[in-house]
Amino acid sequence: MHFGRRAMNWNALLPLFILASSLLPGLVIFFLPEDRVRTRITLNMAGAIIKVVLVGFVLWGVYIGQHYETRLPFLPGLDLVLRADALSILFITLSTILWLVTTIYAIGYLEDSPHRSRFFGFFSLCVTATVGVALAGNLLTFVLFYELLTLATYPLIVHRGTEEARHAGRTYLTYTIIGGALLLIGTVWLYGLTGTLEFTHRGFLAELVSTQHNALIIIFILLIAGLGVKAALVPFHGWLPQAMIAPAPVSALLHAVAVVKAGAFGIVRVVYDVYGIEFADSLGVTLPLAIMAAVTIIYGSVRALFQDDLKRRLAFSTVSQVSYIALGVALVGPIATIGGLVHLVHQGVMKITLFFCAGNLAETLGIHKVSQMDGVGRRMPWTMAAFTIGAFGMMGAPPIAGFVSKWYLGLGALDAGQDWVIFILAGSSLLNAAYFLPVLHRAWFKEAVADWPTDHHFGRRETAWALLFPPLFTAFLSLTLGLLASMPFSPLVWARFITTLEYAP
Amino acid sequence: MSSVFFYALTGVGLFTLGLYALIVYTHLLRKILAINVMGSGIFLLLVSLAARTRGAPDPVPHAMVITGIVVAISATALALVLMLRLREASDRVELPEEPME
Amino acid sequence: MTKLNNKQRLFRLLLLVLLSVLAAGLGYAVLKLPLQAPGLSTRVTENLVVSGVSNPVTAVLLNFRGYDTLLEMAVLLLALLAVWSLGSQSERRESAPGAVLDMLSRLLIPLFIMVSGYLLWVGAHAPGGAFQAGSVLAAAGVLLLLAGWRPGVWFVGLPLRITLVLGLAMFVAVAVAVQLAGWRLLEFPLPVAGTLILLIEAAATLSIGITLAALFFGHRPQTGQDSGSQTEQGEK
Amino acid sequence: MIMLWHNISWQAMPVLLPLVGAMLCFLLPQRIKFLGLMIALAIAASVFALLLQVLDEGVLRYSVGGWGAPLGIDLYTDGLSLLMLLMTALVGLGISIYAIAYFKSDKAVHFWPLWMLLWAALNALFLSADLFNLYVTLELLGLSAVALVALAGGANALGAAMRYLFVSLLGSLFYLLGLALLYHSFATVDIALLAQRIEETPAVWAAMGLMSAGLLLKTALFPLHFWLPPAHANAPAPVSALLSALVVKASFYILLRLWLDVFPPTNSMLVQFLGLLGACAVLWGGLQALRQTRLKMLIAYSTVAQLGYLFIAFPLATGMAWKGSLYLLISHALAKSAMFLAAGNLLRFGGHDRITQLDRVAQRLPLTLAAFALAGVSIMGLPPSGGFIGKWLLLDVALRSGQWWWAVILMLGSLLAAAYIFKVIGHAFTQAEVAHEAIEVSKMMEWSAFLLALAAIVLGLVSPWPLALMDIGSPFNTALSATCTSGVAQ
Repeated sequence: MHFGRRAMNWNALLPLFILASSLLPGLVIFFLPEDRVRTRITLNMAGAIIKVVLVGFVLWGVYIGQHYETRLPFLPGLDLVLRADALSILFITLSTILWLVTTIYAIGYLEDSPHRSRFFGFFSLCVTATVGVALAGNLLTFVLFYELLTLATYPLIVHRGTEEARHAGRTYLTYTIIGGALLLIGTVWLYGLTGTLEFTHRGFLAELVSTQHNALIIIFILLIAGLGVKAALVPFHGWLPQAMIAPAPVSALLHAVAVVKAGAFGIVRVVYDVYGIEFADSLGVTLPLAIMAAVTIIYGSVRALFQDDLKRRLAFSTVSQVSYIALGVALVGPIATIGGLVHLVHQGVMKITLFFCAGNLAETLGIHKVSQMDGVGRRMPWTMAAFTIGAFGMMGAPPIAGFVSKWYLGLGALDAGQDWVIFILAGSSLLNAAYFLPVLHRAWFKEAVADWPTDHHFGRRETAWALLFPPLFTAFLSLTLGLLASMPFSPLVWARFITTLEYAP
Repeated sequence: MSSVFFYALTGVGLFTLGLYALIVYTHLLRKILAINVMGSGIFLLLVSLAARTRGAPDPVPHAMVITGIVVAISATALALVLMLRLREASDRVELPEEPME
Repeated sequence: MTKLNNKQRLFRLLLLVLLSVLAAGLGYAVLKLPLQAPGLSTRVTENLVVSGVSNPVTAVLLNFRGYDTLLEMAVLLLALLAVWSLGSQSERRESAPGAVLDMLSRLLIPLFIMVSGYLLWVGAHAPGGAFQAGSVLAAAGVLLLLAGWRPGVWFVGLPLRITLVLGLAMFVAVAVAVQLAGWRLLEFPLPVAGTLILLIEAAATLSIGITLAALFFGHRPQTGQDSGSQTEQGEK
Repeated sequence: MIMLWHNISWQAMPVLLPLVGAMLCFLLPQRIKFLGLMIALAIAASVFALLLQVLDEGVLRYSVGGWGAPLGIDLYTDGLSLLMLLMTALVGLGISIYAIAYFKSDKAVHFWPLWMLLWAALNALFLSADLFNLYVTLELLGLSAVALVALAGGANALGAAMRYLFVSLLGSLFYLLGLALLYHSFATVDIALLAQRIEETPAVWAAMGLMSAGLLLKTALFPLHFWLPPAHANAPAPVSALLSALVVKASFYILLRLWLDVFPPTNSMLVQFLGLLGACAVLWGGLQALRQTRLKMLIAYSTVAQLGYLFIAFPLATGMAWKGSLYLLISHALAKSAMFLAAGNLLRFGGHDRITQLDRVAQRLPLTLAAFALAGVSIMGLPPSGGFIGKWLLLDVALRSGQWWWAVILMLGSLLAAAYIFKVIGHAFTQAEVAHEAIEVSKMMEWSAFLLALAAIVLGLVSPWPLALMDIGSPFNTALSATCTSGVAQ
């Protein structure tokens, strides 16, 4: 019996370490009693910081052409593969940095609320799963962590334990479990046809005989449906607004880092590294995907217009924004691809800012609805400043990160000869403005109401520093990403680098 | 048709008869008896067919039947006592109609 | 039997038809069996000389297929354990034994015991053996119980339990012993085969007799209950 | 000592040890818990020793008494039987540890001897190569199982036990009649010899029908499952666990042996039919589980559904499919026992098992809840877990051989499983209002449940070992596999 004992050198272990840096603390935290606050914080921060360091190391390594790959035998003929390639680096860096920030935020946000050990335990599992999704080197591994993500996020969504929360949790599961089932079927079927699931640049299906193309199209539909659930593509988006019931850090994580991104990232993987963009195009499956994304973009924005609940408004905005990624992927052309990939990062940074701010308003002043935000800008200037940056970024106003992605998407669309997309982009930008500007107007220019729903005071600061620092940092980030878009190691440069790999020279 | 097969067929008959009784009758004692009738039918079949030899019959089925009988006794004893206890607990000698929620 | 409604009658009719089809099929299968079939009789007779006994059935039971018999002793013990685990009945109506029954039992018990002893011994070379002997012993026990006898207090504790497991214990002991001595599990080397088998059978007879009687009794005998005159009487 | 070590064949030990254990427990009730644990460890050790022996000697055939088939009885150990033994040892150990804390001494006196005999029956069954010997083990198994169910006491348990007894006896009688026909046709009851001598005579078809029917009844394949839920739900927790985890698998194991080795390769009509019944079981069991209001009933119906999966391998019938279904069988054993033990904890703690009122209970016993959840992951077939491996293998075969409808059944089954498992887990997170007067649950009971569940997960990460073990003696590439695959290969 041979169980694949390979020489495990440092490079082969690094991906495992990156996983372990959040998995192990998480497992320990589960068994911590509630009152061991200090230990828990130490574990969380240590894990997050170690992960940042490791990822930084890998980032540099990949840049200078190192190979990081862990293989564990899992099924007959199929290994679990963790590999750090350019694409995974893009996602993993984003999630790692944002996890660090979110951890700080969550620690401040959940101060002396019940079940914190449970919360942070699943919180760490959730990030582990996300990193696993990012590092997955074949579709099987991807599915594994994708399902793990579902299981790890469910307890976070129902954390509050109200009847409403449980209902939201049930909806979330109904969508994601069914999605997972579709994804699994597609994966197994694909394996049956090809005998491999290894992600490879420009795909591994192109050489299949044309009699199997119909099967491949069905599989593509299955996979995209499975991934579309988490990416909240219309009509699979139903769970996302409901999941707003979760605590703010969770929503931040769900929307900016973990769940929706895992879905979007999966779509990128399937189109580029499983089917290969040219082959997918020849199958004629990219245009429907693009249209689906376009519909989602408009639909999400329109629905966002009519939400008074701030978090729900942001949720629908997410539905719309994440589809930019799918759109960029589906438009066959390098420039659009760059736009889509870079948006994966930019949207994350900007959206998490907005959710942090929403959380601050709720925590500090008990504000949940847009209609309650009159004059809040004077009460919490820093928070609202960050919010404003995020909002303008979403609209795509220069020089904020959002502008870069939309710019490339637009150019890409023209380059790919899909001019109609321009109208989609323009329309969605207008809609973005239509649902963000009123908020800003209320916050900055309306008279403040006499008293807020619930007013907590934090001495001279407008709110606890643990709540204030994260949004400021991410807001600053989204500015710099926009201003210094073409510095080395910027997402844009990295996205260009990936694109050169995915398109035949 | 040799007597061997006559007995064997009788065995089959007993088996089916017992099966019928087991299904039809509700009283536990009848069911227990029915099971025993089925068993006897099988034993009859085993030993009768063992006589299809020249000279002494095949001893192996006889041994099997003895083993079978002991098993049958044990099962019957357990069944009877179980029936008594059930009657004490629910003063009824039929099986509960619907599996309870 | 209560009056049947039509539904039940229909059901029974269908069942009857179904079962007769089954019976017909089985009968057909049986009739298609070869008219002549030596089975294993020849092999048994060939190996009889090295089995340690001259009665083929006993040879099969205790030697060739001794493993079955071992497990079967376990089944018997299990039945008793199961019955005892069901707890004791609240109260059982005892009919006072009449003079006739009492007298009869006094006469028959010794006879039964003797017969069972004979059956045990004869089993080696003629029909008979542990199970026949055991059941006769059991009959004696049942008769005693009917006659109102109850085991003595001293007996119902550990001694009774030991008697109950004796058959299985002996079987397992021999099985392991021969293996430790370098033979196979339950392999009876010829010189001692007869003795070993008789040893096992003797133990088995006792256990079977007591077990069956105990099963008839229906629950674990309470220690220190209804002793008195009958106890002594039973003990001679 | 070393000498001894070598001339003892470890094959008989897994049978003899529990027998001795049963007698000791019966004779010395005052030391019963200590004895029970010691014997349980010894049994596990002996199985492990057997594993080592098989790993370095390959398949073992041991003729008891030195006679050899057809005159004597043979013990046969290949990868398949070894896996069943290991599964039994693992689950049995967990249940034993649990039972020490669970049973008060009055019940313990009865539980341990019965459980030891049941364990002996299981091991004997997995080791035997002789159909009549298998009959005896079946009876030993059935009677001890019935007695254990009745141990709970009360009208419900006794009624369920009575029904279970009739079902078990009926199944055995069908099996015995078929066996009689086989013996009188071929003058042997040894599986290997029968496999050589078998011909397609009416008697053989009759035997096939009778034995299959009897064993399917004991395995509670839909629609013959009616007896299972009450019996499994009303028994004491450890008993429910070992019934669902082990006992129903035993009759399936015999069925598998018969169909793989003995019976002539059938036209694929019959196997399709078995697969169909399996599919019905998966769906019906799942729906019923979803409808239940009591936790133990839910788990019992989930067993009905999970047993259905095992039969989907029959129409697929390639080596991989068998391995898949066997993998599901083993991981179900681990997961389901963990679930029943967890349910036992909740029941002991809250005094009831009404699903809608589990909230506070669940929050006070996080470890138990974790056990239930992990077991649930395997039952749902989500990665990484033994259930996932099994499901993957079956899916793969189904789609490769173009029988996509089985794949659909598998997925629907998983979805249903997810539905009824999260129906339970959902309540664990709700803020509890209803307070329960809590009875303390011993750590032993919590940990044994948790470790069993963990084992079901770990099984999903070490698949190369079990899969390699299954190949020892290659029980799966047989006539049945051959014909059916040629039947469906496109």
